[in-house]
Amino acid sequence: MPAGEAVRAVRDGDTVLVGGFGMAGMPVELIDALIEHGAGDLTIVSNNAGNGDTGLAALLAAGRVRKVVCSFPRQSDSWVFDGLYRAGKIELEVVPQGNLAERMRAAGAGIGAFYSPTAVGTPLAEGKEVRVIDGREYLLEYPIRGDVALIKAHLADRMGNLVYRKTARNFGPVMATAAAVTIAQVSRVVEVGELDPEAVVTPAIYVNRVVVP
Amino acid sequence: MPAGEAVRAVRDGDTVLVGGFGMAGMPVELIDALIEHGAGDLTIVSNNAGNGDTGLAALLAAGRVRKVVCSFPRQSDSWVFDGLYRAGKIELEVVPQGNLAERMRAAGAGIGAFYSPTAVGTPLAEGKEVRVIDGREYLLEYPIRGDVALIKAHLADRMGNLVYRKTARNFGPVMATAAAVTIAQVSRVVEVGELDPEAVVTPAIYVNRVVVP
Amino acid sequence: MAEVVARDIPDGAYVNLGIGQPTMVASYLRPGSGVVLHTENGMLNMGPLATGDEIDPDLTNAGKQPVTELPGASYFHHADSFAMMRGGHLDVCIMGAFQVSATGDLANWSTGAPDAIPAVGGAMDLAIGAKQVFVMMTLFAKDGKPKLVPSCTYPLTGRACVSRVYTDVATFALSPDGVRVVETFGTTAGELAARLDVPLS
Amino acid sequence: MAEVVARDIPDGAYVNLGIGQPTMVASYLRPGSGVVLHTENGMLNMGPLATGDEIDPDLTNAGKQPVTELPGASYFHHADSFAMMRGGHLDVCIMGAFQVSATGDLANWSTGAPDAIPAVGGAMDLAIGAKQVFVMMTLFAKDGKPKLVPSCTYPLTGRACVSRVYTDVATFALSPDGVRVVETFGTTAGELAARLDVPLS
Repeated sequence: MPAGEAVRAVRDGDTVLVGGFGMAGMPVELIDALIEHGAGDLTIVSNNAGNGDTGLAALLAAGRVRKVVCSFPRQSDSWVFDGLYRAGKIELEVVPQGNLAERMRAAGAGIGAFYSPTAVGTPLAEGKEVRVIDGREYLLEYPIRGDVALIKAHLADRMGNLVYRKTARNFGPVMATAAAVTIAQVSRVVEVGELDPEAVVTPAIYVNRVVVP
Repeated sequence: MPAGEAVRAVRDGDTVLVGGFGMAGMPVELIDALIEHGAGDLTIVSNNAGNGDTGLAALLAAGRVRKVVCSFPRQSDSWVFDGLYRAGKIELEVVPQGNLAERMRAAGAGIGAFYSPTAVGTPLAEGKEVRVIDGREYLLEYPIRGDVALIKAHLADRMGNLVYRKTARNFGPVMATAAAVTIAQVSRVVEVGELDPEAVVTPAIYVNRVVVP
Repeated sequence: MAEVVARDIPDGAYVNLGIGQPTMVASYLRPGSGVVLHTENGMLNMGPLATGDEIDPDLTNAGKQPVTELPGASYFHHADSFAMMRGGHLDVCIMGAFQVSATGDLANWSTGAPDAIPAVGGAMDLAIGAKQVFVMMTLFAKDGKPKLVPSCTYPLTGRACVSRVYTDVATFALSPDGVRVVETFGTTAGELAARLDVPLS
Repeated sequence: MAEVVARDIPDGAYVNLGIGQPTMVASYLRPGSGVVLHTENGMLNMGPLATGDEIDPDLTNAGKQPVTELPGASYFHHADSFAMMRGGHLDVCIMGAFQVSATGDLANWSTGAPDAIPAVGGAMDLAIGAKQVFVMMTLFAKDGKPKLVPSCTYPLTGRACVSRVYTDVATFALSPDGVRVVETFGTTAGELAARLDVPLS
């Protein structure tokens, strides 16, 4: 499916989960198509908040993003985000990376909420419910659901089963479970039966659209 | 490592997680070694409560088990468990299969507790904390930790990385994360580098001892 | 009954077939329908029961019967399998039942007999997880009592979760609006209404 | 400092090296030590930084630098990687710090400056997850103020989590019993005690 057609699933006001850790696993062509598509007022959930002037940074620069939920927005080349944030033009929710991953997993797994060991006693615990379990403090964390997930994998078969490459796997498999519609950008589509069933990382049930840029 | 030496990790009073769904993934040789070893007063966490007269059923028959935590004890050939239960000689905690898996995952993942959608409004909700989240009811579930996990995998490399075979994978990877000591019975040990890093299911960090029966 | 159920499964659906009678639905799926079968013990795209040389003790269904693998299959561990179920990713699951209430409550894991050994397996997870829960059962128990009831007397498996009930004499659609007779086999809606305590439309 | 830290890592340990200075510890690990490096972005048995043809954009460390893969490596997704960290499976993690308190509180993610853009990454997960947290830092800030303090003035990353502090002038062991000077470099415990607000033993 062409990228432009695939990203039509994104509507104004949607929460979009965007894979990648730095550039590894970042679905750049899908983001470019999303910019072209024009949907706005988006909440973007991703580990970072864009680098340089392309990809996520270009989406931000185009004024399409209302809020960013991420673990690490501030980087040496995150000038687009930095400028919007300092100008008060974008909201930010900073989430510890492990909570970010686990909250999306919870969304995909039907968990209503969970008690997390991370951030207890820190400023990021503010406003969160604390509970002592077996003598240790935990914070209550809620699921993060996406309307759409944009991820990058290595190969897909024609059913939509996915395998990834090395550390580009990162958030892709978790985001695929947490969104109503998952769009995967892959290097190549292979025939059904070519992927080893023992090595499939994201089963096809989680994948709605596959794009080969 | 010989099975007899490996299972010396089990002590009287321990909670032992035992892999398998029916016979698929059941670490029969490790259970035999555990019977030989003699540790008693055990709590066994497994999907079933033994079939026929071998494996788990033999461990139960030997009087080594104080309590069974499982989803489905009652089967056509579960006469050993049935007899002990009716005679009041063994405790039983029935846990829905999804909660059993997720509670062990929580133990391995450092989650203090989680709100589960399963068993709401049923007799198995008795005594559990209920919470309404986004208009839906959930039950609070706590982790199940093991002192030792006995699991069966297909291949291990010399570091302890594991791959499984087909549906014999079942509870093995989850139990490996949830126990202080994980002992894996495998068909064969291969050299480091022979397993595909993309296809390793249980990383070596979760595996303490490997036994080739 | 299995044939009627199979007709209602959309092409390309992800489906879990419960132990027993529901497994027979697989035989009636149209070739090329693209329906993918899930088994709770960690597999998608499960094939038919294995016979002869195909039998592999490492490859079974939820009923622990040997099965086969279709091209495009995938394996995953139990926590991932139940996350898939509980997270609402399966389109349909099909289960047997002792009783179903007019509001879709399901009772299929325990008769509540005081001396019974409790055993639930994955039934409660399936009941609350699939987008649609289809039940297959006889409409009347051996003693003649209806199994589609105003309110379950057996212990519940899940609340307000069943959307369709397939029986030997009729198919019912359950919704917040009540119980609708979809189709009857050798009887009439009027005759059914006379024998059930449940308002039908 | 990296060499001193490396000496304290047990053979066969699973270790996460934080961004920056801690990554240098890798160079001082004894060949054959069997130490396995974890990177939060989903890998065990990470190798040294990649150079030349080895560089692969799909294979990076937590600092997004290209790295290599050692035999026996494994890849996993982010939820699994942080489950490994938060579940207490890593033996040691090594991080930098702005401040460490005598009771092991760690402050390393924010200076608390009002105009700073907050960014935490995986620091809070590592702080509470590893069996032992080692900190590498200079003992004194550029303005001469000690960074080992009675109580952190910077926002916390984690509470009571640090067990060792490696600095340019001394190594400290932290425990419920207090702070112990393990080793000094070009100074004495007496001189350190005079410059720190923390009781030393």
